[in-house]
Amino acid sequence: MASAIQVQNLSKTFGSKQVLFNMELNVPKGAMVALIGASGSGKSTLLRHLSGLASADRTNGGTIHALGQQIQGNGHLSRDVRRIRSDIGYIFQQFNLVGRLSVLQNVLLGCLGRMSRLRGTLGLFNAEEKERALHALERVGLLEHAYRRASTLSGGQQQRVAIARTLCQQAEIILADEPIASLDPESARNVMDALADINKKDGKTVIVTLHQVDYAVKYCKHAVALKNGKKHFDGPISGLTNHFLNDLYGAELGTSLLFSDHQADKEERHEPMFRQVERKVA
Amino acid sequence: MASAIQVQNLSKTFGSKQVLFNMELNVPKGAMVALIGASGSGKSTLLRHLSGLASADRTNGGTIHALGQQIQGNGHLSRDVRRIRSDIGYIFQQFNLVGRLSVLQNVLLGCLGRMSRLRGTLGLFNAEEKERALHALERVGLLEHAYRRASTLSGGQQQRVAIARTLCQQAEIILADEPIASLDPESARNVMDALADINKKDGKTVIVTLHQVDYAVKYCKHAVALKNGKKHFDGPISGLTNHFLNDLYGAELGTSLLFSDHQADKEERHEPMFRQVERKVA
Amino acid sequence: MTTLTSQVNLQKPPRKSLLSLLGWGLFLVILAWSWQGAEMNPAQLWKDAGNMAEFAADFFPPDFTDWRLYLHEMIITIQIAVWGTVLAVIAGIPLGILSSANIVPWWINQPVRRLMDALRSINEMVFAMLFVVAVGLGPFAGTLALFLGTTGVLAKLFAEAVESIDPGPVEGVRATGASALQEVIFGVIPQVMPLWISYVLYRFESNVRSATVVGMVGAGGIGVLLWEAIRGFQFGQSAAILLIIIVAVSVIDMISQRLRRFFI
Amino acid sequence: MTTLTSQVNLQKPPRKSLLSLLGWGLFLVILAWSWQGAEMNPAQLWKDAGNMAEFAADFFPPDFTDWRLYLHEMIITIQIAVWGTVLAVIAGIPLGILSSANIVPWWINQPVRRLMDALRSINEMVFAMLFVVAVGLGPFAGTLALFLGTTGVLAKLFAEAVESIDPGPVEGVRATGASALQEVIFGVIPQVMPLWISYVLYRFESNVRSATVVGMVGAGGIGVLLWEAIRGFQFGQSAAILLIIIVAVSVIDMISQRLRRFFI
Amino acid sequence: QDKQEINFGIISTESSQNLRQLWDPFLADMSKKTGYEIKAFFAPDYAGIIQGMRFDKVDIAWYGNKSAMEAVDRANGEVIYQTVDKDGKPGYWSLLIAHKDSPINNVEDMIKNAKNLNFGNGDPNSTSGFLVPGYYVFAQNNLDPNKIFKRTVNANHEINALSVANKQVDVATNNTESLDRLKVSNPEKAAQIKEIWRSPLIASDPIVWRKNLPEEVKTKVTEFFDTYGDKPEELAVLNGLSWAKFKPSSNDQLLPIRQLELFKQRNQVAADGKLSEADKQAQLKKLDEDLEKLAASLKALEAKQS
Ligand SMILES: Nc1ncnc2c1ncn2[C@@H]1O[C@H](COP(=O)(O)OP(=O)(O)OP(=O)(O)O)[C@@H](O)[C@H]1O
Ligand SMILES: Nc1ncnc2c1ncn2[C@@H]1O[C@H](COP(=O)(O)OP(=O)(O)OP(=O)(O)O)[C@@H](O)[C@H]1O
Ligand SMILES: [Mg+2]
Ligand SMILES: [Mg+2]
Repeated sequence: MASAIQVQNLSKTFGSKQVLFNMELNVPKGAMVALIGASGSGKSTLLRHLSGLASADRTNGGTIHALGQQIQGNGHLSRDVRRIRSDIGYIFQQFNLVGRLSVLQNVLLGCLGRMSRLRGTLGLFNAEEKERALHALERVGLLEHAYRRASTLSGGQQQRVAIARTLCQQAEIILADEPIASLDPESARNVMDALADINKKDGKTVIVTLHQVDYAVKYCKHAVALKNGKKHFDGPISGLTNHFLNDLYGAELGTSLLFSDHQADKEERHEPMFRQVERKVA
Repeated sequence: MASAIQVQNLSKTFGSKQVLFNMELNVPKGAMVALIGASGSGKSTLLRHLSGLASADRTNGGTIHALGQQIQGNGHLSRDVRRIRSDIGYIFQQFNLVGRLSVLQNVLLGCLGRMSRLRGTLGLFNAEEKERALHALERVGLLEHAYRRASTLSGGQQQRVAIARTLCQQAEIILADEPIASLDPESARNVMDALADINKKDGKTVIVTLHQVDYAVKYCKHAVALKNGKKHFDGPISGLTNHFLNDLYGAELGTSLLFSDHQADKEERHEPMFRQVERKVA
Repeated sequence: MTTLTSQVNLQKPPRKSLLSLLGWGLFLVILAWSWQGAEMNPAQLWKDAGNMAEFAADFFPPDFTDWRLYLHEMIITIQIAVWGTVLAVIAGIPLGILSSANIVPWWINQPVRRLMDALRSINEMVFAMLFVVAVGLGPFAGTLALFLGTTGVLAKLFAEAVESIDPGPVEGVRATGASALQEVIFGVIPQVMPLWISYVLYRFESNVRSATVVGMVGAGGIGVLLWEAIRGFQFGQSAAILLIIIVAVSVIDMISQRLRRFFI
Repeated sequence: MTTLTSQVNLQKPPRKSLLSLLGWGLFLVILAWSWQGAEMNPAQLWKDAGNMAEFAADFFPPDFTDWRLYLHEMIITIQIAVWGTVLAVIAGIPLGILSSANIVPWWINQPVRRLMDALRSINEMVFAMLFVVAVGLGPFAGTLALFLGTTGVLAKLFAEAVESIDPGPVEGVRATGASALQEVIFGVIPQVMPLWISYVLYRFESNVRSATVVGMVGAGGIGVLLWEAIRGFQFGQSAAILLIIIVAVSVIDMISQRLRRFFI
Repeated sequence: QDKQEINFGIISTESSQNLRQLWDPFLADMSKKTGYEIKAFFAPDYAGIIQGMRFDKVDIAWYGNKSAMEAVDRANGEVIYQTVDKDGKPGYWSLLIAHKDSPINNVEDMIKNAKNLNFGNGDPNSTSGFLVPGYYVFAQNNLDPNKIFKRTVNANHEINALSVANKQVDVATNNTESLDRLKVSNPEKAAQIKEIWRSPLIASDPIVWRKNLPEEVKTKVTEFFDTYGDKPEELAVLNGLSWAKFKPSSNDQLLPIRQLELFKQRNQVAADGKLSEADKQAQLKKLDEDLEKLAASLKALEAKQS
């Protein structure tokens, strides 16, 4: 199966501190992958590299391809990285909304990559794009706030605007950095349902970092776990046993980190419908 | 039992939009209360009022008392609100760290309310306060980052710095606005354990908003639920049935919003060790 | 409380604190050295403070006999300042963005910054004469001279506002595949808007209040009137002119506050 | 794609857009009105552009014969500007904070702002004469005059930086029970530091590059030399002096960039 | 092409200010009588006006002596008329002033006590504040004001006058016109000041046109200046500017100023330590020749006038 994301030998150092070590990753098109790991393990940093928002080390920094096109190699971004980015939706952990613009304008920004340069630069969004943005807002339940300033929204509302922006972008790949961190259970379920939906129906590739492993188990068939900047696990979700999680997050053994522990410990009961994604050959 | 927080008839309007309606709340000293509700239901707004960071409507805005002292009445903050605040620790949803200060300095700010004006103003923290701050950092697992700039930390790390600041403050009441939203399960468990610990051992009052109801069920004996700015529920945690939650968050009936659903639906199985907190008489 | 259980290296990086110590030391040396050059002698200030009061008393009462003239010249100054500032804003926005280290690479921002330094450094009198020989004496030459000087200032201030923005929203825009220009328009400009407005109105105000360059090329303006009044020892008139300038500046300042509130 | 299922009111609040339309209209009217006053006539500029080239050619080659004198006067100007600016910073920080609408109530910030408006509006010449009668002619009077004018500018710029901060960290500090002053020191100052530094260095730079007031009270300075060279039609010397000023300003600008990077 | 308008540059000079209220009726009359539209430009400084004249952007200007010299040398100007004081004064004088309680009463006193005195010199571009006293008081006595005094500072007339009145400096340069203004506006301060030296006469301000004005314009302008002030209402306008009828003049009016300038240059060259001896002698020789030539023409002029 064709690769959506292909990472080879990615290393990243901030100052004197290396936070990613020779990372290898291969995400096939149409997969929905949960990226898990303790706080500070490098999840956000990895995602930022995937979309070319951060560049890897200059020496032995590795290469990243998305949809067959090179995003960066050895710390140098490709020339057409901006074009490729329009096919990669990104939901930021800190939302990264433009606080002084209205909610609708923020969502419309998602269209920028797919419209003519001039029209985008002048902010002349057409009726179809506006409709698309309003639909995205409706999908996250914020239609009524369309004309409010983004900075006056509650935390969860801002996160949903960020999600709507990505929906509006209609990208092939969606990178979601803790998209449900600030959401109530029902909104979280809605968002995860939406992600699962576009993954299943539209065949888009989704990589989502999640702290709530329960959601990973419920929505993703595949998981990648990071620990201290190294890939610790890359396989079917059923591999996330309680024992494994305790090891991953550094908890004492015997602690239950899953609320749905009746599932995780009985991975043998998982149906084979969890598609086995081939693991990357380094 | 003496009240830690007493809210009478609190109303708040932003512009033309009322977001809190005649709220009544009574939290006894030493309680650990989960504040739940859908995104935008007014949880953060309520907490901000409790610590006098926002003031209620000028007419019929209601009064708020903390530890027997008035914080605000009819939209006017009390004269000595600053003194009372030093007894109310606050963990913000957006962390609200001072990005350009070091992690340790951020935590030390927690001491400001308890030291002499002059010393605090000049930033002359003594050895004991530094020790206290370092302990707080150790407790949240960030000791090694003490001298980094707060703005370079990962999302979860920042949230833990905010928690350490509150620990350092040694307040009587702790208001925590989604303290575990950006944390991995093990960190989340650590933080909730820490909150439960100071609640149980030191007898501090804790009000914590949580989107992950599972944590509420696991750690709190009492829950308050908001819906559209009105108090929807105020009672023992065992009241949070799946049916109730679906109603609260507006999900379709039959959806399971709890991963630990085997617990919530069988509230009759809860041990009576859940201390029944008397419900507020309006 | 127990002692710390983890044994991590908690030494504050010594390089930075040493550097800042050095910096402060250098600063103190410069202060002391300048004390000589500036012939500082604060004692004197108290000794003859009576003179100051006496001199200041000369300004009262303000003499408003010629207020019509003052107002007329004030209005001319404002008109010239309007165009000088508007042109400077139009040129200053792109130049400011091109001088921002966080938006463009150094081999663009450094040359542009040096060019702006030159625009600020070159005395307005020189610009004024430059334009006089082309367009003749009068307000237009003054406007053009103001324009160049103000461009240098605004580009610098604009750039430094851009350099202190929150990079988050810009990344948010970037991630949608936007072009570099679009990043600036949707990610940068909304963030710096309140500051930019305050800079523009600050420069407008300072063009209004002094605009000596405008006077030098014979365009009139309130600055020349004030100058003449002071030279003629007409302190009552000077006070009247100053009051008119103060009112104009206060009005601009209040508009500035309003406008920024609109954008904050 | 289906049509929207929810029927919510999606009208953009008309008040704001109408207001901004009105604002733009007013702005255009002002522009047109000022076009008259400023006697704008861009065609002229092209017609006699040759004159400009001829005039500019007089400045070449720069004449550095007296560079020792220029350097000496440059240093004196810098020394005077150092103290004028340092004093203004010391006064400007509290005054700036007291002029910030988001920190103090209006009945404090409005009077303080008006006072600062007055400091900016009153011509430096007036301040210079005021101090001359107290401390005599010389650099000290110039320093004090610079100090007052610069205070007015810095207080305003400082205040507007404070008004555009992120309120979050301030609330973070407030919630610990800190006093109002502590909120400012730990919540506000760290956020505005880079901007403040750029303002201080900008004003220092502008004091260095003009400092005409310093010349008026007999303290010399590079501004006076330049002025005399221009008035004496010594354009080669003017060019040399201008180059020295440009270098000084560029150095200050580069220091400014470094310093701010240290704090950003 | 036909000239429709005349650009008239007006600067503040040593002896007068450009108070435009007073100029307006004069300019209106000038427009009426010449038939041209008069565009007046009031500027506090001459540099812009002279550059404007050089590139034909200014047609006629009222200058001080020093600035007129620059206009003649650099901007193709020509002195055509001279203003005349309404009280019949032929010009104005440069002064040295001291506080009235000061023991210094004349130049000898001043020179004797120079070591203990603070001296307020004028703006180096000022004729009456710098050039004239520099020549008659210092250069002719072979003294350097920057060396003999305890301390020497440069400021404009206004600040110098106030400083003397407040005893901030002991002696300062000034001129009669500036002191008269002070007497009107602030008699108490003026009463604190006494005159200790007065210079030879400085000629009153010249009116300069650019030589390449069309003949037709020149004729009309000459006619205007020749006749203006004949009628009583015209004289009243001139009186408002403190003037009587204009008097014809020529570039020769500037000869004394040229002499001072050259002398100043000669002193500078003589004092210049950086010049090689040979260079210095050559330059001095040239300057001396120029000075001689000037002296000769001045003699000739005086002979013609007497
Ligand atoms: N700009 C930076 N400078 C220095 N260190 C950084 C920077 N950005 C991230 N780091 C460090 O890199 C490590 C990985 O950070 P990252 O944000 O990827 O973690 P994360 O897995 O997303 O954590 P979280 O779950 O808390 O969001 C952390 O130790 C963090 O402190
Ligand atoms: N400054 C403000 N101006 C206008 N509306 C506001 C402002 N702050 C909050 N609101 C509105 O008030 C309502 C309650 O907000 P609040 O932040 O209390 O929600 P919340 O329950 O904390 O939500 P979340 O779980 O998403 O954080 C929301 O609809 C929000 O949009
Ligand atoms: Mg992260
Ligand atoms: Mg909230």
